[in-house]
Amino acid sequence: MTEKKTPLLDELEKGKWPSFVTEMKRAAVKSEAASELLDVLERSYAERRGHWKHGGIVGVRGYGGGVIGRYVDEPKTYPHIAEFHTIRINQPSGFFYNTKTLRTICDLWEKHGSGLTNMHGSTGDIVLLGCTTEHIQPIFDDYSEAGFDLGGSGSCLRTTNCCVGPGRCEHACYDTLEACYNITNEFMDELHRPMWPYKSKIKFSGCANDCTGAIARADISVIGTWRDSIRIDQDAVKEYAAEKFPIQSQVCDKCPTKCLTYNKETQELSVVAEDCTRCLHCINMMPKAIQPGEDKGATILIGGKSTIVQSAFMSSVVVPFIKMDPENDFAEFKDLVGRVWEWWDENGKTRERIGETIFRLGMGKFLREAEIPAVPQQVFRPRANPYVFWAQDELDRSGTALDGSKL
Amino acid sequence: MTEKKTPLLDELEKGKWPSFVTEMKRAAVKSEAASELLDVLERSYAERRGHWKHGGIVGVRGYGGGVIGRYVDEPKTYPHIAEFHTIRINQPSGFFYNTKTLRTICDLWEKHGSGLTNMHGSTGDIVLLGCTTEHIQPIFDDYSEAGFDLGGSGSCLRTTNCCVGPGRCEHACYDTLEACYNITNEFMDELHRPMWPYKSKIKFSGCANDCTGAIARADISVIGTWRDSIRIDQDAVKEYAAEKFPIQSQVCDKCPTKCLTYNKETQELSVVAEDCTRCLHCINMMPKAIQPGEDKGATILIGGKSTIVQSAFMSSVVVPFIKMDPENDFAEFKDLVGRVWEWWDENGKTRERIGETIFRLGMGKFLREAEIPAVPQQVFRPRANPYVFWAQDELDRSGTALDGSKL
Amino acid sequence: MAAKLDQGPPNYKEMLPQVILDNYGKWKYHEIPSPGVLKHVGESGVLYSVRVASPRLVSIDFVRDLCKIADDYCDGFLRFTTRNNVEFLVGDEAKLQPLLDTLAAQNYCVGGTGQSISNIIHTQGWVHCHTPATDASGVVKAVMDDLYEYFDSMKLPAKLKMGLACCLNMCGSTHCSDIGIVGVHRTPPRIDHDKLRKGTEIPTLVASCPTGAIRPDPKNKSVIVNEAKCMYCGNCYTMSPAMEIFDPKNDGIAILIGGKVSNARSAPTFSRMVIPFLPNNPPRWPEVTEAIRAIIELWIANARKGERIGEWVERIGWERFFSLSGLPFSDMLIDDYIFARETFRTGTAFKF
Amino acid sequence: MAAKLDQGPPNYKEMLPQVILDNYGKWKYHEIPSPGVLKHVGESGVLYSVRVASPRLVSIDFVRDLCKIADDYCDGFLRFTTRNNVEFLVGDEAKLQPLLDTLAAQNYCVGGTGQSISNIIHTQGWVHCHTPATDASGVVKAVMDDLYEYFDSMKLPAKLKMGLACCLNMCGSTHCSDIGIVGVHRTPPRIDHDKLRKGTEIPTLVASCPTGAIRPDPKNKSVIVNEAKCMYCGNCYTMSPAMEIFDPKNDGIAILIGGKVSNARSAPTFSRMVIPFLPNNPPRWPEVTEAIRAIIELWIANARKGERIGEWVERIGWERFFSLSGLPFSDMLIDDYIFARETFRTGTAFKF
Ligand code: SRM
Ligand code: SRM
Ligand code: SRM
Ligand code: SRM
Ligand code: SF4
Ligand code: SF4
Ligand code: SF4
Ligand code: SF4
Ligand code: SF4
Ligand code: SF4
Ligand code: SF4
Ligand code: SF4
Repeated sequence: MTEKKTPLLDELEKGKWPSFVTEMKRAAVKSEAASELLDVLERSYAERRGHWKHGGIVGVRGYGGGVIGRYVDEPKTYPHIAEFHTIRINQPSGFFYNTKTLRTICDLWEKHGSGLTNMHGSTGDIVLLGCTTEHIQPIFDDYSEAGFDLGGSGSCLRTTNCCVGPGRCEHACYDTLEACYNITNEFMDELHRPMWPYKSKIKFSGCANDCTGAIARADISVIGTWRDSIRIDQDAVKEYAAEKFPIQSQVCDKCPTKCLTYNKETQELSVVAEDCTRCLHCINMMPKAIQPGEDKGATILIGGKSTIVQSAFMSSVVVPFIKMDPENDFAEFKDLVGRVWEWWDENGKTRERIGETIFRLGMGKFLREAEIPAVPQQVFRPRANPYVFWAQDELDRSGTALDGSKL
Repeated sequence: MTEKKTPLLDELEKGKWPSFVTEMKRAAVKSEAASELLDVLERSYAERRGHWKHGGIVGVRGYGGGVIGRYVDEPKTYPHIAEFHTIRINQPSGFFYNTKTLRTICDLWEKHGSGLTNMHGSTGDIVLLGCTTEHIQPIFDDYSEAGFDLGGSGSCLRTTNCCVGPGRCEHACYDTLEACYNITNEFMDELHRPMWPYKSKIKFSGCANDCTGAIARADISVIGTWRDSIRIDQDAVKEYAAEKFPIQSQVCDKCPTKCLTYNKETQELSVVAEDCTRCLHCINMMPKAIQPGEDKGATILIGGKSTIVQSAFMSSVVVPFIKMDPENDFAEFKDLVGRVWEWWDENGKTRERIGETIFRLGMGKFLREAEIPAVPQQVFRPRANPYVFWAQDELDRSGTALDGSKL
Repeated sequence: MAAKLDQGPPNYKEMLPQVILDNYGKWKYHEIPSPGVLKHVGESGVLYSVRVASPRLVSIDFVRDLCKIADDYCDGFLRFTTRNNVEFLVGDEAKLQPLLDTLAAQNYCVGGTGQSISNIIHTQGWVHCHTPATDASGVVKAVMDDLYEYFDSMKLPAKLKMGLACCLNMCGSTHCSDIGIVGVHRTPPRIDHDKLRKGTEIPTLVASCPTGAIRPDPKNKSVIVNEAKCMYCGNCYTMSPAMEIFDPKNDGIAILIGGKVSNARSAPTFSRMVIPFLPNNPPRWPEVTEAIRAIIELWIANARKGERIGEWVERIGWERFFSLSGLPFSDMLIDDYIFARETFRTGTAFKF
Repeated sequence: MAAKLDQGPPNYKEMLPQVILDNYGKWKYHEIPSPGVLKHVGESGVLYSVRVASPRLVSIDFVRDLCKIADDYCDGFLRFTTRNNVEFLVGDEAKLQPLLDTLAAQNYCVGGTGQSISNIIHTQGWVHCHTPATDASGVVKAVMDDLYEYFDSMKLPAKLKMGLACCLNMCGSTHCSDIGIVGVHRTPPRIDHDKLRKGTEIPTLVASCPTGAIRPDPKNKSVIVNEAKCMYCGNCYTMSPAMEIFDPKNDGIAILIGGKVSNARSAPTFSRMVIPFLPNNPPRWPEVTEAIRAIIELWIANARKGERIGEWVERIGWERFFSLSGLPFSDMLIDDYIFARETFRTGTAFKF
């Protein structure tokens, strides 16, 4: 491999933050493709434009997605990246790895591809960046044998994703790791064989801190919560007080519902549980003293996505509380999303995310048809207009002459 | 006149609140039409439906509106209200009257109509309720001679309306009565000769209490405000304190920006003027001690309307501050609304209020084309999407090959 | 003498009593000495305004009665309010008590100031409009009779502003009231094809439907309504008399709460639907008066001093309002119209 | 051996170190002993996690280096975060300091915890996507180099989460970040009619345009773009390679601020545009790094403890943010898209 001239990119090897350019150069030592990628990128930096073409259809036998086709726009100049496809490998829950597994990933990728990867893609996949068309099937075969499977692409369930949850976090209200694993396995067909109007994502966050950004980045956002009261350890409160932690100003004053009161005399906290909206602020501030309640589960919100086409949507509450029970194989959740996807599949237009479909057709229609009870928790506030649809067959229309005649 | 049988309506003569039924009966003594109206209304109460037909076109020479045609659906049964039109008479600013004027209104109406009236219609007019077609012109002629003019109806400027303002209110930040009078007179043609896509209303409120409901009920909402600081009379504050008025809890704690501070020791109030949003709360609570600032004027908001067709709109800020200067004949305001209406007239669809037009075409386009500077006060917050329109002729597009060829 | 075109309204200046002319724009502060009585102190004088209820739909003799009183106690001056009450303008303090005595003797209702329920802004109803789903004046009378104790006192947590509109055109101010009472239809329009053929421009009619429920039926030279899409707004009826929408068995009243227009403390807000339907039960609409009273009593019992209904509900949360009030929640209360999205709860912070 | 279809991801259980297995779901609390180091105390053990920056776009040798360290200090276990950092999982407290020493020796960047700036969620850019308006990794590198002092300390008012997306598809989390960096186009697509005729379904292409700017051109068997309606989203280019939209002279970066997704204190919110355009100036994008630093410094100087950027701006008001920051306001920052209405200021309470 020849020494590259990449003066612009070289600038990005300076500075404290780890450099992707350095990484590309490391890969370039072993891979002609990675080396040509450096050339193209240097050119992009000079020209201020990309050099990649639309993906063609490439894939793996038995799968409808998981590979993103990618071609450079000047294949003659850059023959080694004429084909430079991405393979999405479904990551383990919580991005946990043992080094054996990680090394396997590396070794196989060294054998077949550019040696460049994203750990991880922003949906969650292990992103293997750059291989030729003829390698795709062998890559899959090798990874499959090593215990891996493809992630999603196209109009399917996308690779699911979860926060570290019970693996390391005291706030977790359900087992995000197991939920993600179990539920992903349940919906293998939906993940691997695009069949819907558009993509659909699920993200699992163990609590309202939402460390996966589920509410804004997943069509189905599963966010842990509880139904009873936060639990307060008054001794621990006193310890915070002893350390001069500003309980009143930093905790109580910022409680959005002002349901948490600090008694300076007794150095005790008390909560009006029914007014607490479980925002997690006090728990974040005083994790040693305050814990979520005991009756735990999750809120299911639906519709999140980013800006294209109809604007960004946040997911909104659809089921305020559901038990996320591994014992029960997450049956309640699976049943619910089954109904939700079915409704969307029947009603959604091409390239319309479920949030957009619900907005277009009406939350009421969605809830009725997906058989989800309407509850006030689903809305910030009720409608401001009186344009209610009435089920005509439930009315006594006997007095209504349909021919316009006088009554 | 025969004694009516109106058992249902008679129920509404009971109770403390003054009874419109009693009023109808009083009118019925003198007017056959009012008497038949009682019959029809009793029937409506029994049948739970109205008996009025769509208005035909009726009017006054030289005017395009001001009269609402109204016909009963069974003219043979109710010959005296076969035609039962409404005349809208433009009320004096602030609904102030001397009894001579009021009596003239009554006398003329006794001569020509049912003797029933609304003081006032919910837009503001003196509503004369019920006359025949042949009386319309004579009614106008008589009222005109007595110094009155018609109000608006149809796709025109509707009768304007204002709060009592400087006539009786210490909060008034501009002369609402004079503004309403002067500006109405300026736009006589717009008021009397429908020419626009739909109706347009102006309401003048002297301060942010908005006692005319301008922000929700007028396309153009003129709401008094000031640019400098509220004025605090510390002696008066002390008097409130002496009377044990809860200054901290009822005033400061409810100040939305928390810019008002009460010093319990000195019994003084202080304000961070630049943080005050002039919401009027503190002034309402302590009118003896707190006053609006001295640099007074109005905020102009545009787009208010009720629910039909595209939902209710509140007016939104278009010009944060304008001087409302009678000396200057309100020139700045007139110039502004002139541009605003012109834009709407050119761009609005039939039956589209200006708020709907602005929403459909974009606030940016409206501001640019009506030559109103964009300022952050116009929005609660900036856009969440990056879909900015760029003036293409201000860009250097020399590098953009329009034929799709490589650059 | 020929009528003058465009002479405009009478000049308000001729309508102002001396005390107002003297203090015009120079008012210093006000007090409310007793319910219904406002005392405005100006730089050079004091004005008492006595607020009296009006049914709004009145006879000329009612107005003449007012004139008589105004002549006796107010030098012949009075005004109406933006809420259709009457205000007697007393420049001479000595005449205040005699005026109040006369008003009491003649059964006028004095009140509506401060933390009270004032008159209800309302509309025509069965008295004079062609599209109503309910009456206006009758419902107002029934509701105000029931709530009278809050008109002539000032014991509420805050002002309570009500509006009534007899159809979805909402000529009252129901979309922005503490309590809005709205006449609603619940069945689609009935097409009178003959009438339609005679006078209706079909494209305009089709365009008028906000939900696109009306489509042309060229064969029949008329239109077809897709009943599943219709939400009974009656806009088509406004465009064409051939689209009758009133329906005695199914018309009735919806209740919206929590709107406000003042900017005091919190931003102006729309009212929100909490009861999608109550039957028309004239002459006294008991279901409506009871429902409104229940909401008001709940507000009184739970709100903090100074909190208007909407401010109270926003503080406790609408989900809590529904559990406290016991009002049933259903998908009918969830917005599915143009601006629905901003009502969806895009967060997990709610109360159970 | 044949490949297995649908076997799913590896089981996470095989990826957990003993201390996690022992304390799974039984963590009691955590502390942050120093920037980049998390101490989680469980019912039966303590776990230290050491967070290390990653450029995300890495070579397999980078990963192998991580493995080496994890083998030495973490019994062979590590994880990545939802923000693409690496976390070394230390079950044995004795190994913590040696690990930190090694990391320091090898120039790993430890930080990103607590009140800091963590890694920027980002995307492909010129490295691997076909629609970018800017690069991803390069901008991230430039910005993080500049702000490094806030990565390895915890001195900010609150957490600061950044996202970058190289085009309007916004594959990063820019729509809901404290600071979002978005690649934007500013000129309409250029139609390659020949290419279009070959492979594009015209009705689908026409339907793909959110503003209806594209209409069929049957004569030409192609389409026409109404430039006045186009807002350069590039959605048409996603549908058809014949609609090239990149434009070196006019592509660049927009800055959005104030988004958050956590429900702590306040509801999740979208980021809002404060700078509509900054030029692409590789390799170090100085205009972008400066603009972001200025916003962050302003936030540090003005926010209360615990206030995220959006919470701070909402408290002081966006109009005040613009006056404090000196950033120019223009109609470009006013929403004119589908949900514009909720951004209009429907009240008079604002600051001058
Ligand atoms: C690789 C990745 C960015 C990254 O560098 O991490 C990515 C890359 C692409 N995204 Fe994405 N998206 C990626 C996560 C996201 C996310 C973030 C997330 O999932 O949390 C979003 C925003 C959330 C959402 O779903 O809305 C996202 C919103 C989009 C969209 C807009 C979808 C929408 O409805 O708003 C498109 C456009 C489309 O689907 O046509 C898109 C399209 C694309 C395409 C396929 C471009 C295209 O039109 O062909 C990109 C392929 C690049 C390549 O060469 O591989 N990508 N994309 C991410 C997937 C990696 C992974 O599997 O882990
Ligand atoms: C008389 C009055 C109600 C009353 O009893 O006070 C009234 C009565 C009618 N209104 Fe109104 N509106 C009246 C104030 C309002 C208001 C309140 C206001 O102006 O503050 C509104 C809500 C604010 C607004 O402008 O949005 C209002 C919103 C409507 C609408 C819906 C307009 C919209 O864009 O939302 C219609 C429908 C229409 O224009 O076709 C309407 C239509 C009507 C019509 C003309 C019905 C029709 O379609 O032909 C009614 C005639 C009744 C009659 O027989 O006289 N009326 N109308 C009010 C006018 C009296 C006056 O001149 O003083
Ligand atoms: C007479 C009238 C103006 C007029 O030109 O006719 C008026 C007069 C006064 N208003 Fe008003 N308001 C009048 C309609 C309104 C309206 C419009 C409406 O009722 O539809 C509003 C907006 C309502 C809303 O927000 O939904 C209104 C919101 C206020 C407020 C703000 C209340 C709040 O806290 O939200 C104040 C301040 C206060 O009372 O503390 C106020 C204060 C006042 C003061 C105290 C102003 C003053 O210093 O003179 C006057 C006596 C108030 C009282 O009755 O207690 N006025 N006031 C209107 C009387 C209507 C009636 O007969 O009851
Ligand atoms: C490791 C990670 C989860 C994972 O599965 O990978 C994680 C871990 C923790 N998060 Fe988180 N959060 C992680 C991404 C997020 C995200 C998503 C994101 O970054 O895109 C969010 C939502 C961001 C938002 O709102 O925009 C997030 C919002 C929070 C919050 C709420 C902050 C707030 O006040 O708004 C807390 C509470 C706190 O720190 O006080 C929190 C708290 C925590 C705690 C303290 C939970 C615990 O007790 O273990 C963990 C250490 C936090 C720290 O770094 O100071 N975590 N956390 C993610 C680390 C990303 C990184 O490398 O920097
Ligand atoms: S979302 Fe909650 S449970 Fe999950 S890692 Fe974050 S703080 Fe812990
Ligand atoms: S979780 Fe949130 S709402 Fe509940 S007590 Fe704590 S700070 Fe208050
Ligand atoms: S709007 Fe203001 S100025 Fe006008 S009457 Fe009401 S309080 Fe007075
Ligand atoms: S007017 Fe409103 S914002 Fe200003 S100081 Fe008074 S209460 Fe505060
Ligand atoms: S609300 Fe409807 S029915 Fe009532 S007056 Fe207005 S248009 Fe007529
Ligand atoms: S009532 Fe309204 S929704 Fe129904 S057909 Fe008529 S216009 Fe359309
Ligand atoms: S943001 Fe746009 S350019 Fe960047 S990876 Fe996603 S689709 Fe590609
Ligand atoms: S860039 Fe977007 S707005 Fe412009 S033509 Fe293409 S799809 Fe339409």
